[in-house]
Amino acid sequence: MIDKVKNGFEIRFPLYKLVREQHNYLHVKVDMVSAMDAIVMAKTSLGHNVLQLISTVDRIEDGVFQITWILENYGACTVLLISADFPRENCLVPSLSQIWPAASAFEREIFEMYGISFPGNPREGEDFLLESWKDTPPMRRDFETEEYAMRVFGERQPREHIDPRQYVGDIVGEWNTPMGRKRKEEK
Amino acid sequence: MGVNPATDPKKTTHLFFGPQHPGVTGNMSVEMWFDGDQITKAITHVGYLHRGFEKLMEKRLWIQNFPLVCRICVPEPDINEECYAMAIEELTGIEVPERAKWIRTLVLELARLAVNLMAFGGQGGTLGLGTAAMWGITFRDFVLDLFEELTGARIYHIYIQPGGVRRDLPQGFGGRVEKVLEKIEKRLPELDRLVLNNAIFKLRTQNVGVVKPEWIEEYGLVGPVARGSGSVRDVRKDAPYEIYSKLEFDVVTESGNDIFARVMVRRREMDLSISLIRQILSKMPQGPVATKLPNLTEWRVPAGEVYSRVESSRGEYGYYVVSDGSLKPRRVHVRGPSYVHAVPLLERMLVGANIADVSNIMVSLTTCPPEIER
Amino acid sequence: MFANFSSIALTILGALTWGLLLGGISRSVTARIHGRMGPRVTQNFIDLWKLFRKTSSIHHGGMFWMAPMFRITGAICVLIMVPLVVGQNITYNMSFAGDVFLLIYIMFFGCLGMALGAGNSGHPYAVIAVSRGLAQMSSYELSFSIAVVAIAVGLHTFKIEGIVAAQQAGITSWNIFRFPFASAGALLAFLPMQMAYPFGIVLAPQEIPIGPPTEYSSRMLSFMFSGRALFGVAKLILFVSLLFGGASSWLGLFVKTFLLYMYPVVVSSVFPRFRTEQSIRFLWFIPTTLALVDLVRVML
Amino acid sequence: MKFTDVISPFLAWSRAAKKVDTIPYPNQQNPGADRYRGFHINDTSKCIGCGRCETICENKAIDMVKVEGVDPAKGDSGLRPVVDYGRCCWCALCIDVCSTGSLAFTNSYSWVTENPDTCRYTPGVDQKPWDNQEKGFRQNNDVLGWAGSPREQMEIETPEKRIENFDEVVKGYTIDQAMEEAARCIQCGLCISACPAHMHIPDYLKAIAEGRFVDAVKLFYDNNPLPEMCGKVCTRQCETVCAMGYQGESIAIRWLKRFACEQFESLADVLALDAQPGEPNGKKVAVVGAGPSGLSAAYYLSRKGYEVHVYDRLEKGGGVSWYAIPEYRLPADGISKQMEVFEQAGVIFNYGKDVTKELLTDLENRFDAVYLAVGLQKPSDARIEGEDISEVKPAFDFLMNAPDKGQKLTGKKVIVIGGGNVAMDAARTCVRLGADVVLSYRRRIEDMPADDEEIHEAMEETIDFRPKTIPIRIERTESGIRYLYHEAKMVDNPKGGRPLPKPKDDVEHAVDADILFSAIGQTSDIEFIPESMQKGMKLKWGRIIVNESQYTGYKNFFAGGDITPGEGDAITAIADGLRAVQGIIDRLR
Amino acid sequence: MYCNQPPEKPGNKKELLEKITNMARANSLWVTAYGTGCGSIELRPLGTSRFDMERFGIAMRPTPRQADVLIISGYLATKTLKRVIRVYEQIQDPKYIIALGSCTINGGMYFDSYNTLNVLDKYLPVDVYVMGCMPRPEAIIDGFSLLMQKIKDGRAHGWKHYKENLDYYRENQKKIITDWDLPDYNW
Repeated sequence: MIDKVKNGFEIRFPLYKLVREQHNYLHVKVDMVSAMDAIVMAKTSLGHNVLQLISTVDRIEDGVFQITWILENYGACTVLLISADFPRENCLVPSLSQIWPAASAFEREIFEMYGISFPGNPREGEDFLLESWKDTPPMRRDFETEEYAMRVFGERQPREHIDPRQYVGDIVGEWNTPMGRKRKEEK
Repeated sequence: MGVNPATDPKKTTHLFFGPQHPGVTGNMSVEMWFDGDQITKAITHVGYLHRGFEKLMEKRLWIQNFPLVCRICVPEPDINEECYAMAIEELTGIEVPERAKWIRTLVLELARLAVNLMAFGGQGGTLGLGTAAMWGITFRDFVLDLFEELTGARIYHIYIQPGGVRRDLPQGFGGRVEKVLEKIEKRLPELDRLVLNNAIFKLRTQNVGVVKPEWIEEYGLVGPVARGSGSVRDVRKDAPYEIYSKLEFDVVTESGNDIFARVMVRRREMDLSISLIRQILSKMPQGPVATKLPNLTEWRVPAGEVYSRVESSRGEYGYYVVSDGSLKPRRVHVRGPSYVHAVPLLERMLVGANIADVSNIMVSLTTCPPEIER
Repeated sequence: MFANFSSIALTILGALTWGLLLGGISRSVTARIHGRMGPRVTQNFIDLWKLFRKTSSIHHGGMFWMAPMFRITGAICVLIMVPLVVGQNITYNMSFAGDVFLLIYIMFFGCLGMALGAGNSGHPYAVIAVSRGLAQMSSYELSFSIAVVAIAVGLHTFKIEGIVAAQQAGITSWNIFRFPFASAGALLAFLPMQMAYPFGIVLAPQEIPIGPPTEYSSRMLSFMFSGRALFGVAKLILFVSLLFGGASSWLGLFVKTFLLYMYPVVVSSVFPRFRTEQSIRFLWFIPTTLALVDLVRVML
Repeated sequence: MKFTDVISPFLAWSRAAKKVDTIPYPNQQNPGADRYRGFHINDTSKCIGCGRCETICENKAIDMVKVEGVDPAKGDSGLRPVVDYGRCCWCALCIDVCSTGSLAFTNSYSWVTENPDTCRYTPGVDQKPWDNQEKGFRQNNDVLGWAGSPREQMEIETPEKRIENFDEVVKGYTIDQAMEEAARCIQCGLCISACPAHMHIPDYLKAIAEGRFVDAVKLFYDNNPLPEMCGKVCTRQCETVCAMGYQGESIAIRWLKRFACEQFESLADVLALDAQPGEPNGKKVAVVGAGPSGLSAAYYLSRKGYEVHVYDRLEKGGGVSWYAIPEYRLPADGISKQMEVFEQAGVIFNYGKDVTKELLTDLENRFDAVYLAVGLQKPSDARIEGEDISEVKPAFDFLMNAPDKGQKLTGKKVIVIGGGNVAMDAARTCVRLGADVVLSYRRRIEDMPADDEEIHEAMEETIDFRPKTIPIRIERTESGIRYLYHEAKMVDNPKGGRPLPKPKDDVEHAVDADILFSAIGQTSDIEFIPESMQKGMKLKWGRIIVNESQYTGYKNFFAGGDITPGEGDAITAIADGLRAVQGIIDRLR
Repeated sequence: MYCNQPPEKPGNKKELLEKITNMARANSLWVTAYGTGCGSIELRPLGTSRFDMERFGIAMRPTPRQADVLIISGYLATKTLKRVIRVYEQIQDPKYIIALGSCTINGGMYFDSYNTLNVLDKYLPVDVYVMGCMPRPEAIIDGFSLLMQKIKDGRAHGWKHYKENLDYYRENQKKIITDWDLPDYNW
């Protein structure tokens, strides 16, 4: 079954990248331009007509958001994951809300969590999980949640914490050796 | 400027249903406009339980996420652990010992039984049949006692881990499971007589909250919601994990499309769970229950991406796990079945429904807000 | 005159105590079917005292304040107009003053006042509940009225005293046996009157938490509760007088009202709620038809 | 609507007559299950303060803090965990990873309070009502192995093969094995307190685990200029306190050190800029003895800019540790590899100089400071009748010139007396030369001072162990010698300490042999020190007493290694050298 | 009108009457049926047959107006906090708060989450804390027992404290709820 899907991709998108393949599971990566075509093809001709999930991975080191659409074929019970990279700056991803009504909610969440816009989604911008969020979209890698939490919410008592490794080193004089002082400064 | 007839303030009443509302399943709310008794538009509001799990998971070690994931679904935490552990096992190639697989399946089925008992009773409770809710939750408590003995906690078990389970079964556990099953089996007919053979319960649930079969693929419905509308999809059968391929069972399905059909699916799932637990107990092999893991604080999971699925009591439950080969996951995306059930489906189903049926419909979908919001 | 006033006061106080106690007992009995121990029997008194002594209380204007008063007034009127124990004049209070139509009117008036007040709280749930309640009331009051009319016509008296007196010739002379259809209709109407499931569409915590009293709190709520207790006892006594031959002794009164009080409790615990239109449809058709059968029989 | 559907709900009322399901809780206590994850308890005497619980806690609910009444000791950081119940999620990861198994959960579950600031407490130190609870969630390391795991096993030559030659017995880790073994480290740092030289063990294990072998070697050279030697023959006190050793096997710190050094053909190249002489400061230091202690002093002094001259009576550097240890434990190739580093660091070697009074006087005059690290030279007397027979020889002398270094063994049957590493080395060397060896030791095998691994390997190699044997005398026979002994039983020492061996009976057992090696230790010989100097120093039992910076008290003389009282192993000697460097720097400032 | 007046300062009542009233208050605790967090899962066994809190006169009330106790069952997301403040202020005096679980004390599991608050008593006055994650029903019963004891002793003054230090609480609340659109006083 999954071979048929794979064949479909080989014919239509010869440049696709195979990420993972199992007897009922296929993960392919296509470029951002052909992502929509691939999804439409999967829905119309490959039988994967159920949208399970739209997910995003922030690959900040490559400067891209990887969007993954997870499509299922209920009849054959196979899963198809289609990934594509979109540039991180002013990220615009085509919306699927016209094709699947369920996509709208996923896209609203991604807009809120990553700041990725889905032109064509009529309900984009409606509060979903957060309420009047003003900071960086929280799921982005450059958002530091602990720092934010400590700044905004604080904690009951400051942490009184001793690292055993440092503590032991200090009391036995690990750093008092001729070369050790320099090493400690490096640390 | 035209006024949307669904929300025209002159013709409709604007009402917030929840979050402080005894009829809502958990902490969520529905904003509704209704004309007389008929709802013309509904918007689901979630986020009251948003804890940023997915962000927190990126900040914690692979093993440290187990206490987190189980809290995503409060009534049935084990599926989260199972699903996450399966994803890690897929990425690392860790083998699960045979006995551990059986124990895991036992735990999953016990949890399914517990949550179905609560949902079954709760369906009565939401219609004012308090007795059913009292009984259902009490029966569930008997199962929780078993969990307490097995895992050390009533709610958050943190029992399943990559490569097996955390403890072996205690001495004589099988016998005590059997005892509880007998107790529940003895008392379930009482509950049946009260709920399923109840004229008014039927009146309130039959032909109410209809899920049309064509919606299943349109929305991606799963679990009892889909199976109540004639679907035969069950991950346990379609893509067997653990030892489901070695157990004998048929997928439960009903064709009523309405709330009553979904209640029936849950009721029959309980029987199925009981039968599966009996099969597991009779065939449980001996052996180790956990594979040795590397140093937990230095454990790097090989880079890769995987989507793992299990069948929860609410349907297919998926984890999309991305690893970049470091100590912490790169991304864990939880796809709970309530996501589509409570947001797009509920918004669609409520239009045209009676205000009295809102919580009825909501409970029949067993929407679980924590897994929508994470 | 003084004796009359003190007996009225005693009646009211006794009815309140009995009503709260009955409530407590019913909670314990309901707890048994749930398989649990249940609250103390005196729990309702504690609750009432606590509510009465809460230090703050919001209100939404005069009508809001009036609502429980309407109900209490209605309940008191019914109480003092119905003879409690047959033959003991001291319990007759003012029963000389009214006939059954006045009683029905007063009962309706109590509920109506309640509806007005609750509607004034401005809470949408209260408004929905009031509309539901009035709709339902119009249907069960109809069947109840027809049943009462059937009995009254059958006994040729519209005075409650007369109806009670007509039933004193042994158990077979009770109206429930003489007018079985009308009685069945009235008893079915008794369920929504006591807001028992399956007709408890007014106080539906899972649908419209919790209906008319949504906005009531503290002292207002304690009045509401005492009103409900009083009204409950008043209705019980009325029904005992109408259908079960009145009470010939204090013990008889307690036993009869207790048994009658348990009837909605028994039904309530095992049935879910109707939807509004289902409830109204049911009440329009079945009890009304039953009552009409007897009315027609009596007329013919 | 069916009529039965109206009637059947009423059947539920049958429940009202039955027993209630309620647990009347406060009146009837409902204890948690045997495995219940209740509140923390900690056996503070068992706890070593490794901080593993703190590391694994995903909520930062556990902090390690100083606790009154618990002092830091070797293998115990003196820190104890504080649990914040404003953070805890009762996941019990801390219990399952606790390296000593001291942390546990009781099955109590009820704690209510008005004051949220009281939710932080130190289990085991702060008194709590549940301290004496018997039941609760306990660690089960047999199932999980999170608290301690077995070592990565490396290849070891079979006994049959290895007695045929002098090749190394232990093959060493492969890269994957080493990285996995090093990754077992939990970075607690307790080993630092046990290592006399306080090497940066957690840091270099982490470097190895991450594949940064160059960094690892550089870290070795911070505190130890002889890492490869230590990687093979160190007494590894670090491993005895390793937190992983309580429930599993301690981390193979020694083998990992060896592994990291063996990754490189030349250590000098690896260190490159790190092993250069420091900016010359115009001061000169003489180091007497090129053993571990002398070499480490020389290396660091040179790196600090001193001009260092090393004097040794042998022809090569390395001292007795090197000469006397057989090839199968420490191959000679490594010597030159490590010596290159010293040369690169600018140390000047003067070999073949006998240490005499004249030399010392000369050094005293020519140098700003002198470091005496001459070690122990003279074998101890066995104090057995007949030990002056020529076939009775000190094992130490035999090993210094052992066959792998040119000497031949005369005779086929050998007796070795002693239970230390020297005895093992002598016995195993003889086995490799084709001899039948009997090893006689006064006490039990578990009392032997030699490494367990050494004893184990020696037993595998057909050596006839005769523990609990008290020597009587040695006689010369026609063909060779005869060794006579009593069998011993162990009696308690009235003064305390180890049990003493006493003859079991009067039966004299005898063993015939061609040659007997006595390996019962060495003593010092300080005759080379001029009397004037001896007067300035504090001496005890032929050893020089020094202060904490190895200063002897006489002019600018420092001493270290075996010539001063101490453990008598290489790593202690290196630690002495390190302290001496600091002492010399401070004194010459 | 009723919701825009500053709260009146609580006055002293007669001793004996107050004592009797306190007994009644302690034995009739009505709980707002608001499951704010995951701890509400253990409120169900507590409210149903197995642990049956009605034995102690504790009952669930569907509307805050009629309740005495607000149970904060675990973490509070900022979006929920807004509703919880509203609910708390709608409860009539005297009123009490029971906080369940670690999350209310010092953030618990979600101490570094960007959307859950860490120290509950900065925003609302808490009378009793119950340790656990989640606390068992038995522990919650013990929490109620402590609250009852406090009420009987006349020490359960969280609500008075809230009124007297309203400015402090409001300031903290407004720090988190950036789009404050509640009335300044809404009881």
